[in-house]
This record gives sequence, C-alpha cells and structure tokens, in this order.
Amino acid sequence: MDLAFNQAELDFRDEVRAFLRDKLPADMRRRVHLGDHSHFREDIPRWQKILNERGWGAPAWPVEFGGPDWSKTQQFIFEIECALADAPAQLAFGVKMVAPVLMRFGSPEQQQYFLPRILAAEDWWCQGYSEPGSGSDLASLKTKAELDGDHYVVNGQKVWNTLGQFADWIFCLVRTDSSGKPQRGISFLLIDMKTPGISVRPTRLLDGSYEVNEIWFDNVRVPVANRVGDENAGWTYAKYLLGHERTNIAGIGACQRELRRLKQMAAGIERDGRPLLEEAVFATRIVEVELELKALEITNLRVIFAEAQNHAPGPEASILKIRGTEIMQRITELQVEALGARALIAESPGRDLGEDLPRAVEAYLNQRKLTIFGGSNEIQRNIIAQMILQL
Amino acid sequence: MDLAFNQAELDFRDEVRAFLRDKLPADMRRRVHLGDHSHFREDIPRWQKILNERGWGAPAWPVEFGGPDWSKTQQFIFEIECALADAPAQLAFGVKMVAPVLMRFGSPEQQQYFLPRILAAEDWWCQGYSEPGSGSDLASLKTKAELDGDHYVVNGQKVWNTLGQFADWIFCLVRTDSSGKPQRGISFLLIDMKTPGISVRPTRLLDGSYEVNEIWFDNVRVPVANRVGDENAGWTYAKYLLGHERTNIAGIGACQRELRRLKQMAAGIERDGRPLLEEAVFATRIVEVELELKALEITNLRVIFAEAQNHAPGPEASILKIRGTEIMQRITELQVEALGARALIAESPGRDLGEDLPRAVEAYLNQRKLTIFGGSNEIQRNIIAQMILQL
Amino acid sequence: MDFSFNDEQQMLLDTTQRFLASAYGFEQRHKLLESEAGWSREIWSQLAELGLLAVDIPEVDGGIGAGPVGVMLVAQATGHGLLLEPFLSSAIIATDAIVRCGSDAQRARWLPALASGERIAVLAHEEAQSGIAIDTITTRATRSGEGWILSGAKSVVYHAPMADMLLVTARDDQGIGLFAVPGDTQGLTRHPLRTVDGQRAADIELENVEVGADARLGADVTAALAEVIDNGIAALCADAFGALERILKATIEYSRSRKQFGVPIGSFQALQHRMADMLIQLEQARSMVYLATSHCRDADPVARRAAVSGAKVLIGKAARFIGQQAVQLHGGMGMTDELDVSHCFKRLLAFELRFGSTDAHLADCRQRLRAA
Amino acid sequence: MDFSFNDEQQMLLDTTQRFLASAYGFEQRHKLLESEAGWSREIWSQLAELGLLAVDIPEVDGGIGAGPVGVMLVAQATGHGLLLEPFLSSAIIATDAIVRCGSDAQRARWLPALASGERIAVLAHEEAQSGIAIDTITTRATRSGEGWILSGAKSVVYHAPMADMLLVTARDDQGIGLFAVPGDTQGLTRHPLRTVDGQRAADIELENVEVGADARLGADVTAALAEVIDNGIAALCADAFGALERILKATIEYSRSRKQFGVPIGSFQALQHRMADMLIQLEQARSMVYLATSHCRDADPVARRAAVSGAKVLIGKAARFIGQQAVQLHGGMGMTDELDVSHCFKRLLAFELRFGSTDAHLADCRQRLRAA
Repeated sequence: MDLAFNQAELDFRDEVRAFLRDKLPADMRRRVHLGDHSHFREDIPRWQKILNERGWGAPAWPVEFGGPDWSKTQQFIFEIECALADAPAQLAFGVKMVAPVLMRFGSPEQQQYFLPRILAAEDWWCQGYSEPGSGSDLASLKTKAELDGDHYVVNGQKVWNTLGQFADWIFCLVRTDSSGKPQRGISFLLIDMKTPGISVRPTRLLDGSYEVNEIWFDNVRVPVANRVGDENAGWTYAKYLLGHERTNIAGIGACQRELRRLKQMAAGIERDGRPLLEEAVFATRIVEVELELKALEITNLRVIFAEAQNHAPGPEASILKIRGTEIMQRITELQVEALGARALIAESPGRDLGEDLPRAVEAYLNQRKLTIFGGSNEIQRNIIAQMILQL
Repeated sequence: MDLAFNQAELDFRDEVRAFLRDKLPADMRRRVHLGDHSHFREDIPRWQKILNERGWGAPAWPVEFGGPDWSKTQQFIFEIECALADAPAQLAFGVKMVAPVLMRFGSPEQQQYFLPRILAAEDWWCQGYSEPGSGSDLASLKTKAELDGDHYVVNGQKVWNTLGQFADWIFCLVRTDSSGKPQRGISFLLIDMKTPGISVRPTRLLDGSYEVNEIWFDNVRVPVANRVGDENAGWTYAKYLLGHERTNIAGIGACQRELRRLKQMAAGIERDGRPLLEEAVFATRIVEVELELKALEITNLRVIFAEAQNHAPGPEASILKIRGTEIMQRITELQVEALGARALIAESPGRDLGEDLPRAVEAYLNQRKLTIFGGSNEIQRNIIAQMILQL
Repeated sequence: MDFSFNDEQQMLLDTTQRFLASAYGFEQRHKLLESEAGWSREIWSQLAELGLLAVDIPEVDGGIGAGPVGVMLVAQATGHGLLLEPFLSSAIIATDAIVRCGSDAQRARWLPALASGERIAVLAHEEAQSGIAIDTITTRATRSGEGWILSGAKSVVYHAPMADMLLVTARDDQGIGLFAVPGDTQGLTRHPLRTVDGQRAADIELENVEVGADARLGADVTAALAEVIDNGIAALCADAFGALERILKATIEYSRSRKQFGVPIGSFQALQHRMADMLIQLEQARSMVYLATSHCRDADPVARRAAVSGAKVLIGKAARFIGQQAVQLHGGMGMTDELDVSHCFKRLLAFELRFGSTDAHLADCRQRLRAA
Repeated sequence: MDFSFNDEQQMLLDTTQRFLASAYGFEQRHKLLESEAGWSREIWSQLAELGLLAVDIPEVDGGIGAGPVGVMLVAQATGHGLLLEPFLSSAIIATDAIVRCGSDAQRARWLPALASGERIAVLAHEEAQSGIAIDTITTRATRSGEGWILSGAKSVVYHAPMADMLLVTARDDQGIGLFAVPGDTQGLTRHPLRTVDGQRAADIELENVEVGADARLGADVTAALAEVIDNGIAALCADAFGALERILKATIEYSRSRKQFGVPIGSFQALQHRMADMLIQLEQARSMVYLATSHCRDADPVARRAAVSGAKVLIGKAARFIGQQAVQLHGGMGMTDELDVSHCFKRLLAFELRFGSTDAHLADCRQRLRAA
C-alpha cells in the first residue's frame, strides 16, 4: 500500500503543470477564476483546440482514435491540475459522453466522421435525455421516432439540455417502440441541430444564468444512418455512457480549487478584528470540509486503482458523486458565509467589488444543481442501497 | 397572543415549587440528581404516595376519579417543576396509560377497584405490547388468548416490557381472533402478575441496566372480567391510550434540567486554561440545543393551547416526540463531550468521582432508547407524512 | 398563555393576504422584478390606502399602533407574497426610528408622509465591518456651525435607491447620532445594487455631507436604535416565516403531483421523512417568530436580545435547510426562475445574511451564555 | 499509488482474523468481559505465539517489523474482534516507545518479554487536564541520587491493571522524560476502572515514586513520544475501522432479515438511504485510515500530525454517526447487551474519546489551518 504517486506519475504532473503554465491563455484563466461565463462559446472550443494540438484533446481515448491512452491515474492528475490552474472544463458531451459510445457501438462511418471533429472542437455536442415527465425515471421518456423510409421522424420535447444553445449536434434517447418494457423500445440517435423542426428555448435558472434549454422536435427528419447501434437497444448504450461519464464524477480538482479560494477569503476577511480563519467556529467548518475532501480524494484513487485491477467501474461511482457534490455545495455555502451581508450583492453595475462579489453567491445558487442533475443524489442513494448493500 | 403564563398559572407554579421544596425527600432528590436508579422500586411508590396525599397523584385525572382536574397548562407546569426539582418521574403505566383507558372503557368494577389503587401506588403497573416479531408493526402481535369458560388462556411472549420486574399488574394486547385484519382481533387484558404461568426475564441493556424484560405467558388463566371493553376491540383502546400517553411526550422539563446541568458542567470544566463555556465551538453547540429547546417549549404550549380550544390531541404530538427525544439525546452527547476522556470511566468501585462520572456516559448510552421506544422516530415521521402532510 | 389573535390583528392579516393574493401574483411580481425600478409605486400607494404603512405608528401619532403582533402578521403576509416594496425598510424600521428618536416636530413632519406612502425613508446603519452592537460603526459626524458634516460609508442598504430620506447613523462626541439626510443631498452617493433576492439596495458613500440643525433625531440613540433594529429583526423573522410557509406548501404540493416511476414522488419514504423534518423546522421557526415578537419591545435589553438573536439563528437555520431541500425536492424545476420555489429560496438566503448573519447572532448568543 | 497489500501483510491480516474468528466469538468474548480480570492471559499467549505481539518490533530487535501497514491490518482485525487484551497498549504503543526511546540494554531487556507475552507494558501519559501536545503534562520527575522521584497523576490508562510495567511520562529539567516503573513500585497506586467499552484501565497516582538510574528511557522524549502516540492513534483508527465494518455489516444483515409490516425493514427507502450514508462514511473512514497509516511515521511532524489528527476527527465523526444509526436501525435489539451492535457502539464511543477526543484533534487541525 502506497498512497503517493510514483515517479512517473509525478513527472507527468510536472509536464501537465508546465503545459498549463505555458499554454493556458491568461484571459481565459482569468475568466474561469472570476466565474465569468460570458465567453463560454468561444473559450471552450479554443481550449479544446489547444489541448488537441498537444495531443491531449481526449484524455480517456485510446491511441487509435487520437487519444493519449493515459491511465486513469493520469487522467485524474490531469483533471486536478487543470482545475487548480483555472482552465476551462472540457465540454463533456462530446469527448466524454458520446465519443465512448461511438467507439464501442458506432459504425465505422460514424467513428470516422464524428470522432476527429470532436477532438478538434469542430462540433459542439449536447445531450437530449430528460423530458418534462421523465427526470429520475428516464426510461419513461416519450419523444417518438418513427421510421419513414431511410429517415426517422422525431417528435417530442427534451428538457435540462445543457448549453444546447451553442450546439451543432445532439445525441438523443428516443422511443422507437412503445409495446414492451419502457427500457426496451429506446434508440440512440445523433441529430444535427440545424435540421428543420428543432427549436431551442433557454431556461432561466435561479442565478439568472442561461445554461439549460428546452428543445422541441417537430417532425425532425433524422437519417437512419445516424442511429447508433441497433434499434431499441439505446438503453444499453445510455447505461454504458453513464459508466464512462463518471471518471471525474467527484470533481476533486474543482473542489480543491474552491477550497483554496475559501481559505484565501477567510484569511483576508476580518471579523471582530481578526481574520476569519482564526475564528474557531468558522475554522472548524473549513477543517471539516477539508478533511472530507482529503478522504474523498483517497476514496477516488481507490476506485481508480480498483478499476485498473480490472474491476469494471461500478456503483462506487455513486459514492463519489454524492460526496463530491455535497462537498462542493458546502464549500460554496462557506464562501457565502465568509462574506456575510456583502454576499447579498447579486449585481452592482460598473463597480469593481473584488473577485468574490457576486461570484460567490452566484456559485452558491448555481451549484444547487449538483445534487439534482446527473442522477439526483436520491437516485444515487437508491443505487448504493440496491447495488452495493443489496437491500 | 401572549406567551407568558397568566397570574393564576404563575401562582400555581409557586404552589408546586413550594410543595416540591417541602415534600420531596432529600435522599430521593439526590438519587435522581445522580442518576442513581438503585432505589426505583421504593422511591417511585413512595413519591406517588406523597403526591397523592396532596391530591396530586394523577395530574390529568378528573375530580370524579380523584384527580385535581388540572388544565393541560397546569400539567405542563407541574411536569417541568418536578423535573427541575429532581423529583422522580411518575410511573406512566398506571397513572397515564391504563387509567385513562379504564376511565373511558373500563367496567364500573374495574374503575372502582383499580383506579384508587393506582393513585395510592398500591399496584405497580407495566405494559405488554411489543413482541419479538412486532415492534413498529404492533398490530401483527401473536400472543394468543383463548376462551375457556369464564377465563382466557394466554400464551405468548412480550418484549421491551419496562420495569415489569417490579410489577403487580400488566395490561396486555392479546390476539383473540386471527381471521380478519390484524387490527381487528386484538383484545385488551389486565393480568395479575402473580398468576401462575408468567415468567419474567430481565434484558440487560447496553448501559448495564435492567429496565426492560421479556415476559412469557404459559397457559396463563385470566378472568374474562379482566378484559377491558369488548372482545376484539383492543386496538381502539390502544390507540386511545396512545393519544393520552403524549401529554409530556416532549419531555421539556427533563431536557431543561439536563441542559442546566450541561451548562454547569461547561462552566466548571477547563479546557486550555479557560471554562469550556467560553470555548466558541462548544458554546455554539450549547446555544444551538438551547434554542431548539426554547422553540420546542413554545411549540408544546401551542399544542396545549390548541387542545384547550377543543382540538383533539393530533399528529402534532409526533413533532414533540421527535424533537424532544433528539434534543435530549443531543444534550447527553454534549455532556459526554464536555467530560472528554474522563467520560470513558464506566465504573470505578469505591471512589468518589463527582456527580457526572459515570452518570453522563450512562445517560448517553441509555437515552439512545428515546428515539426507538414509544413509537420509533421513523414511525413518527411516517405519521407526520401521512396525517399532517397527507402524502 | 394565549396563542390566538384578536379581531383587529386577524383583520390586518386577512387584509394583507387578500390584497397580495389579488395584486401580487407570481406573474405580476415577476414583471416588477424585471422592471427598471424593481418595485411599484402603485402597489405602495395601495398598501398605504389599506393603512398598512401606518401599522407600526402609534395611535397618538395618527397611526394604527398595531403592536408587535400586528406587525408580525402583516410581515408574515408580505414575506409570503415576496413583497419587493420597502414595507419593512420604510414602514417598520425607519418609521419606528422616527417614532422613537424623533422630536415632536420631526414626528409630525415625517410620520404622516411615510404613512401615506408619499415619502419613503430607510435606515442607513450597517457598514461593511460593523457588527450587531450599534456602536461598532465608524461613520463620523462632526459639528459645523448649527449643523453636522457626515463622512463614512454604509453597506447594502435595502431600498435606499427609492428612498426620499435616509436615516444615517454616525458617531460623534455625544455617542451615536441619527441624522435625516435627503436622498439628493450633495456628497451622498448611492451605488445601486440588486440583492440576491431581487430587491434593490445601495452601497452608500458619505463625503462631507452637510446637514442642518434639525436633521438630528435625539441625542445618543444607541439604546433606542438597538430596540428599533430588534423590532425590525422580529418583523424580518415573520417575513422569512411567510416565505417558509410558502416554499414548504409548494414543495408538498409538487411532491403530490409530480410523478416518477408511475407514482407521486411524495410517496417515496425518504422524501416523506425529509418533508416531515422540514415541517418540524417550520413549526419550530413559527415558535421562534412568536418568541421574538413577544420580546422585541422588552425594556430589558438582555431578554430582548436573547429572544431576537435566538429567533434569527433558529429561523436562519430553518431557512437554510427548508430552502435547500425545497429546491432539491423540486428537482430541475427547483433550479429555474419559473416557480415560486427559487424566489422563496433566495428570499430565505437573504434573510440569513441580513441584519446580522446567523453566525453573527450565534456569536451574540454565546456572549450571553457566558454572562449568565 | 498502490492500494494492494503484499503477501506478508495479507498473511498478518488472515492470521489475526482466523484466530479471532475461532477463539473470540461473541460468547467467548462475553465471558471475558464479565470475568473478574476482564481479559484472558491464554488469548494473550496465543497472540504471542502467532507472532502478533512482535508485529511492531523491528527485525533487528528480533521482531517482525511489519511496518504501519502491517500494524494497520492487525489492528483492523483486533478492532473487528473487539479484542479486550492489551494489544494496542502493550504490543504497539509501549513497545514502540521502548523501540524509539530505549537504550540497547533497555530494548534487549524488554522487547523479547513483551513479544513473548510474558510481560505487559503500558504507556501512562495522559492526565486529566493534559492536551494533545506532549509537554502539557504536569507529572514531575526530580533527581534523587542516581535515580528519580516521580509525583503526579495519570488519567484512564488503558490496561494499566494488567501491566507489569508502566512507562510514565514526567517533566524534569531536561524536558519530558519517560520512566519505566514496575507496577508494584511503592507510591504507585492504580485505581481500577472499567471503561465504557468494557476494557480495564486505571487512574494512576504517583506519590514520591522512586525509580533507579536505569529506569529512564532516553533524555527528552518529547518528539519521539509524539511519534509513538501518532503511530498508536493510527493503529487505534484501524481498530475503530474494524469495529465500524462489523457494526455496519451487522446492521445491513439485520435490516435484511428483520421483518415489519410483512417486509424486511431494509426495503424501506428512508432506512436504505441512511445505510447508504453509513456506507459512504465507512468508505471515507477507510480512506482516512490509509492516510494516517501512510503518514504516521513521517519525520515531518506537521504532515504526520495533519494526517493523524485529520483521521482521528473524520473517523470519530463516522464512529458517532454509524454507531448511533446502527443502534437506531436495530430498534430495541440495538439497546441490548446481547448483540454485536451495542458492543461495537461502545467501542466506537471510546474511540471518540481516547488519545485526544474528536474535539481536541479538531482544535489541533485548526491550529495548522492558521499556520498554513
């Protein structure tokens, strides 16, 4: 048993750090630091291109598809270093979600066309899963795809589509058969967002942001060639995808970054004439969340190690998801608490109020989503109870 | 709206205080203060007799049965003052549990025989409800009573019988019909503990105490005259009893007494050279539980006021039970935390270690029962969800 | 002991509730929220017509003198309605400051104008570094002829942008003074803010602001102002409680109607138990609103502060738990701007931070623990 | 990064587990618990025969030198078995103290006797008022001829009643000294205690206890002893983790078999989610055991203390939550003396309080936060 990274892993970390120091543009880094999402549309592809030039556009991909074939440990190190360096998060929908499905189940044509474009940030991908009546109970989805010659005709509505307002392509779960069990009649379609009949309406969130959308499909014609794998087998692919979405599910790097920021804030803010970091009650809260995060980092490494020993990614990911999201939410709470009444400021046009106003309170509001989206924490606890505890 | 007691209520409180000052024997008071249960068998009847001499043997009883006919507010004041004065708790099984059932559903003979004996502490009552397979799901009980002439023949086993090792009588729920719904075929019997065929085995609890028992009934013959009300209607009486058990369900007085003790402990114990009461983290915990208790006191008064306005005691009692037990458990935790490593001492024969060792840790262990017995807090939350929230 | 309300109190509650139910629906409010000003002078006038702006003015000054219980009931309704107008700031806190600290002339000059809704006043007291104790402010007043010159800064003053007059606290040789400063006075700058709960506020700078001899209300107002603020916090607690009632009701209703896996999500035991805990915290919060209301005018500052700070802490914790869980139980819908839940959630977050955060009041309670 | 165990480590774990499974069942242990002595010299000899008492003795001193990981695995098994014998006190802590502080002669004299189980030693260090820092003790050593005279008191020294020798810490002109004091030395009084987890301990009084020149181990042992204790806490964490595994497993099994309302109680979602939370805390605790084990021999005291105190805090919180919920989920059965659950629960409570309570280690972590 040895918790430390070995020399090769340490060398790799240094290499990543050097790259980030040299190649991450300062303006982008600054925006990420300030929680400024105004340039998302440009920054995300721009950063993807920079990563791709270095051969790091898709950390988890095998060499044959243009990936660096990193170990899970390397991917973990990479994610943490990127987060700590204030690099933009890579858009998961292409690189981490649809791509693994295409590699495993896609046709050679689909692989050859889409995968290089994902790597090079030529296509912006988004996901069409949830529907108004189908959230936690995803299999009950109703968006219908009916065969008409060599096309499917798609009708229905998707919700909680993240950043689809910028998307070129969407991967969708659609119903191609309503007869049997709900899981049975689902297919996995790739849909060009420019196809006539698609309309996108952004949903305003409680923090004022527009990062999710409703998408309507009104007789949208999708070539059958854009179906991944077999008809009615989409649920299998979706479950496979879910297993792959979870590499960075704990978000250790982002938590470490925000914890670092919290400690800096607490060192700089005075309460009753001394730094908040020295106030016992508040300092206790910081220590407690820091310890949880330290433990989760090790727990995450344990899961990575187990996977490397040929254990398939399993329900342990639910532990990482639950605790990681709770830790991040806790840190955002503490940032708001540190600011006290000044955190009330949501907007004050034209003034420089420092780095944390109103970033901290916006983050607090926005991050409430963490325990809801991506399989709510209630669903994750069901998974633990059923799959691990076998209750 | 006026939260304060009126003058009559304040006068009543003074009267109770004076009585407790004059009539509560010092040795008994001392034992209660030290958490010394060794004289339970003598102290409880002794105190009941003292109360009864004053006409206060049964605070909730109407005058016709020998009660003082106090208002709920008076009963509340009385319970708090008794707890704060370190008076022994009255044994609920007679005065508060079986007696109201007898008053409402018992025969005149049962009332005339049993009620005066309860008042005068001539009989020690206990309860026979739970069975090995029937805890939260009480209605599934199996102890069987079969008619044989003018007797029932009772066979079965009861568990979690509190202080039955000292009891003269037990009131039992028994099954007299197994055909219909489980709730239907239950009858309510009064059984003389001296009847042949009854055996009592004390169950040792985790704190080393013997306060609950298993009771076996082996062909125990019980006169039909000792059945309360109708055959197979026992569930109704049990539910009625439950409504009456709840007057003091929050245990405000006992919580106040233990909070007072906690604060005294924290003022007297030094940590890093100053009283623990001045250590911010620990003081915060005290403040938090103190505020919860203050709020619950008012919540309790609100329930009392609503009942006085002719609202029947309702599911609000579940709120009082949940929060009251959680507060008491929290206080016992904090007492142990205050003592630190010295709380490890469970027993040290022949030494005077002060008032809190090992009382505090024993109380912590023992009070884990509060959230389990008397309708577990999980069952109480089910009741709230179903009866109040109507989910 | 009596938890009933008398007829007048009940009428105040009914009046406010009925008015807001008709005039302040989700859509109507949403329009105001998105408007340039962020509030409605028309609604304000209607509140005045209903007499609600005079609720905390003594009868001798021409008001209703409804007392703490009346204020509590109106504030509970305005909280439930998520009112954006400056009821608490002007009709309770600034009004009460004038009642308590003002001379006869000042009372006669201001109270009718505030009660009629013609004028709006706010107390500008809190500073970025000030604490719960009144005398922790650093804004200074120095004599200048008959008048004073004020210099300093005030932080996140709710409703300052719409105020005709600011009641500014400042230190001088007599202690803490309270100065009536018209909004357009030279040297006074209001940096407009939108607060997290969608209300309008301002950071205020005072650079050599000159005010006349009649601007000062009373001499040293340290003690009086502490009472004014505690009275205000009690009302704020009632406001938060109104929002808590609304958000819990919405959550329970949502969980009854929203189906997943073929059944209402409210049938899942884990969610049922969480809602049971939310209810328990709501009822405990209600009790603390009553406690704060009962004591917020106590002459004894220790008992008053204990009740008010205690209520602020416990209700603040309830606001955190119930607010967060309400969003969680609404799932994605809880994250949107489109339902009650997120608006109540932000109102409750603001409650936690306003007039001394939960932490600040906890620290205050700790002080009393030691003293006891 | 490697979370596997090598063959020797795995063998230590298997050996210990297998032995305890056969020799230390619930009934067997219960008899010991109720016995006069509260432990079994026979079990102790068998542990010695298996080599387990030499696990933390370096090979050069004739031991196994299994290192922190080996110690962790054995301690995890002894915790799982709720061992009453003084494994941690004698074979880890006192042994390690002699290894680190003893002269060649002292090592040669004591270590073989401890490894063989012939002799038992315990560290008598903590005092009623002492803190985590070694130098907060007040017991004093004064020179007397070639030897020393010790005076003071030690608090709740686990396994002192069965110890042949106590390693007593005391202040003197050189700093903190460590003195080997035979249990029967005049002036030394052991007040026997039963601890909450059923173990035997003693409060110790030292009234002018005279010891000879060879009684002292090393000169100033402040730094070395801090390492000894951190190594001991890491093992204690592993012990607690063993009990945590056992109590959670018992709870899950109970919830599968116990039926109410016609179904296993483990089918109720509210209980399922609680057990999911218990599992999460267990896995987080396991990670912290690994962290403490990895750093408990770090030369850098800051990194060592951070890992060890951090583990003590987080595992202490897990012990509280999992222990309490395990009792709760067992219902009435959890309250009895008759099942594993209450015994694990008390072991876990003792863990929270021993070698610096959760609060004390939290305070220690706060200190580092400031320094960072």
